Amino acid sequence: MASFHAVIIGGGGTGAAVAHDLTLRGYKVTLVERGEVTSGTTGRHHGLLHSGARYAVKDKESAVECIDENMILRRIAPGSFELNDGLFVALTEEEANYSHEFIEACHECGIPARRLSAKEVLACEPNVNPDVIMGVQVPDATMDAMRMPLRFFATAKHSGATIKTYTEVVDFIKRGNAVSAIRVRDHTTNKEYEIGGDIFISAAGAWSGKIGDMVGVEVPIRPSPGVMLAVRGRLCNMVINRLHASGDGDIIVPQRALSVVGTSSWVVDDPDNLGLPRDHIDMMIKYGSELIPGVRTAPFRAAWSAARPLIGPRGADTGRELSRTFKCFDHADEGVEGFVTITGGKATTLRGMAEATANVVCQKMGLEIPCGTREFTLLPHTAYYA
Amino acid sequence: MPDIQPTTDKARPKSSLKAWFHPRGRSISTIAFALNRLTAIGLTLYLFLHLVVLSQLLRGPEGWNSFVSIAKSPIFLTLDVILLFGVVYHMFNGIRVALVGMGVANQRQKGLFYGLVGIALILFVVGAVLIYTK
Amino acid sequence: MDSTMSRRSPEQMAARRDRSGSVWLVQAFSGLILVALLGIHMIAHHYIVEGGLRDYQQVLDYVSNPIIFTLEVLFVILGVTHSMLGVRSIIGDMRPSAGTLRVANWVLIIAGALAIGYGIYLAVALQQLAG
Amino acid sequence: MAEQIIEFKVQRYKQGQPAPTYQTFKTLCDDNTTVLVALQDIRRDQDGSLVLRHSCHHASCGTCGMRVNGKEELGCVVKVLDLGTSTVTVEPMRNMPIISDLVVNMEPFYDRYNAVGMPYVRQSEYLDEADLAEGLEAYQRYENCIECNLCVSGCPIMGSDELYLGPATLAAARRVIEEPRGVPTKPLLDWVDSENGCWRCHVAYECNTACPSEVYPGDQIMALRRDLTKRKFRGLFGRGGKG
Repeated sequence: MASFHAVIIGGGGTGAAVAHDLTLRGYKVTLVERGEVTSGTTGRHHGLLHSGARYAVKDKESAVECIDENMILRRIAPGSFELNDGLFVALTEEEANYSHEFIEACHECGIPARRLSAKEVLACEPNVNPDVIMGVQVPDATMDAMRMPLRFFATAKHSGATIKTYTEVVDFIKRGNAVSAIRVRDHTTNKEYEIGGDIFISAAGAWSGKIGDMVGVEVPIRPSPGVMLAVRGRLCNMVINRLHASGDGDIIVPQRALSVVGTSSWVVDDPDNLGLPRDHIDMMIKYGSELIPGVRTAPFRAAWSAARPLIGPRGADTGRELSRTFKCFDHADEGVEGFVTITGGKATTLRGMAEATANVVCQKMGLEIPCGTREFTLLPHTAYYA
Repeated sequence: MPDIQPTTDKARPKSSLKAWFHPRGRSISTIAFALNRLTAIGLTLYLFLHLVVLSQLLRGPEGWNSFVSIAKSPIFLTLDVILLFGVVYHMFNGIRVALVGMGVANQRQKGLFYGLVGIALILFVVGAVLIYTK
Repeated sequence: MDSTMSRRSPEQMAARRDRSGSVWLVQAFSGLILVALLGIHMIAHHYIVEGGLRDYQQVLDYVSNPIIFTLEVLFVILGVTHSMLGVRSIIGDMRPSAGTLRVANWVLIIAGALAIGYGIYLAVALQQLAG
Repeated sequence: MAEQIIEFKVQRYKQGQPAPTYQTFKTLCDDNTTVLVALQDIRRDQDGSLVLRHSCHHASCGTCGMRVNGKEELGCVVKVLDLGTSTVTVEPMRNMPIISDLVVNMEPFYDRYNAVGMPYVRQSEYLDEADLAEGLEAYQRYENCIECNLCVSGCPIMGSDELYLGPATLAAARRVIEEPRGVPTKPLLDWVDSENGCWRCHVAYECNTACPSEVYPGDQIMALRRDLTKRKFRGLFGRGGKG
């Protein structure tokens, strides 16, 4: 088969998975990232491997995606997750009543969900608010937000993909109506050069609007940041969620010797300028301590913002109403050939996003190559730097 | 186990001596280590010097006793004080390194350091006073 | 910019079990014993003696005591060993080539052996002088 | 809310340049601004060519290791105003080749670290009085080490000789020996029982000071020495054969 050269812009989880998928399908792959890999949104997320339960009631499509990908990732990335399940806890009668609808929706989506009494919840997680009424156990897990995607990078790299970090796209070069090359600047040398290719894939997440502007296409993406707070001490072993329709400060993810409380949601224009609203940090402490009172007394470790790439028209204002699913845009519809954008989605579905993107790419190239990533065990993360 | 490859390290100090005696951003323990090395070199030199000096004993009473009278001059006493510092510091820091290295009290090495070096300093001051007064 | 290429052979790169653990233990134990010996040495030679230094006759009297003689000989052996091992460790940290290290090892062994031999000779000779 | 304009003296280096230089930037910091965020602000507003490494922003990934006012730190958890200096000097880590500006090449680190083969997930000892949720065999958690290289940067012996296995690697080896999880320990114990292994350490304990993630490599190296000393004495007295 003629080896097409695919150029991926963006070294987050999505770019990593696309690089791995296309490499497996026989493409020559080059990925450019302006910083270190996973330095945008990927590395900053709270590290939840979704079971899909959070979306089961309102967004069945996302929930099914999540549970499918959750099970695949456990298989292809063994040793990369803290497999401690997740716990949704009800603190009010209203939330306890919601549990019936919640469990039913989980089961409809194929997500195992088990009802726990207040006593059982507190036996498993003694730090949870003692006023808990009941809980639901689901197969959530915790990932290392950097090291799990790093396994995709490691595998892609060792299968021949070229990963160029600290390399920023400065311009797109078109031949006719098709993108034919990108002009990049290597920040380690301060030199600019061109990379030609057959297909260009923007996997820039919250930055894909900016990349789209450079090409001259409209990418309906809204950088929607959320604030997270890390406190010292592992206050729980399972991922503790509030049993309600998703809202602010309703999840506590244990991570190594830290507990991460997330998250809030608003919308910005520039993904490089998120800020860190003080009232959002206070909100994390307030709502987090409703779930686990110890959050209020645990020593502070860090607070930070991360920009979700949510799909939606300009004008949205909180980000909560935007869909959490992903979308692959083929900009041929707008008259630009050789350029696709993959965006939206979440870390849990990175492999699925890559599969969908690679399918679009293959279709554009007129190739029919099956996806091989479902069964391909990834290299350990440490292989990336070796 | 696999072999370790050498690195080409542009940032590495040209001389390893620089790495040991580069205190910027480093803690008291590095100073302890650097001082241990310095006193080690000093004591080694002294050991050989001492053995040479002792050969005076074989020349009979005149040789030795004339050395003893030189050794009581003020300059010599000052050298003795420096030597004493090297001896007590190396002794007491050495006790910490040996104990900690064998896994004894390795969780409390900082306390051990301050305790032992504290004793060393007291002995040093007492010794220095004695050298000058006796 | 300086780029410091290692001058060492691949054999030197390998980390594999060697005698350095025993060497370290010798260093640690000799050090601990030296603390005791040096303590005695300092007190006996410089503290209890009027004026801080023994004169000729006092030295001979001192060495003629068989226990002291044994301790002084032990002191020479352990002191020289400890210092030669210490110097070797310092040289080892200065990125020596295999050849340099080999030469250094021999120089230290010979210097150490000579120093120990001379020290023992001195002690024996003094004891004989003391009659 | 305290706000202050802080001067950052940043070490700059681009490949092909003869030697690193320092460049000064001024940026506004409030009491939540970390060194990492300040550097990102500088990159966004003043100099897009500033190269730095970062990912998680909460001391979990270990990518933003650097030297702040000379000391080994993770930039993401050091608040600028807490430093109390009007000029903050930022330099890359020691003892590793510089790629550019504040980024060092991590390959030599992983050359050593990977050789241990430490599994990344261990049994969680937190909340050990808690019941195990149904369907789980044990609560798990990641190892403490975040592979940040700060201990290697602080180590004076690593600075004098690159053959030393280094604190992070020795600490990882000790973790495997403590909790093998199927990794064979005998070859590992032999591996660290060597001139470039745990006997190379000269007890400067800079690694303990530098470690941001409760690994305390210095303690681990000393624990290895204790294990090896025990093994040696057992060997001397004939117990446990040639072990």
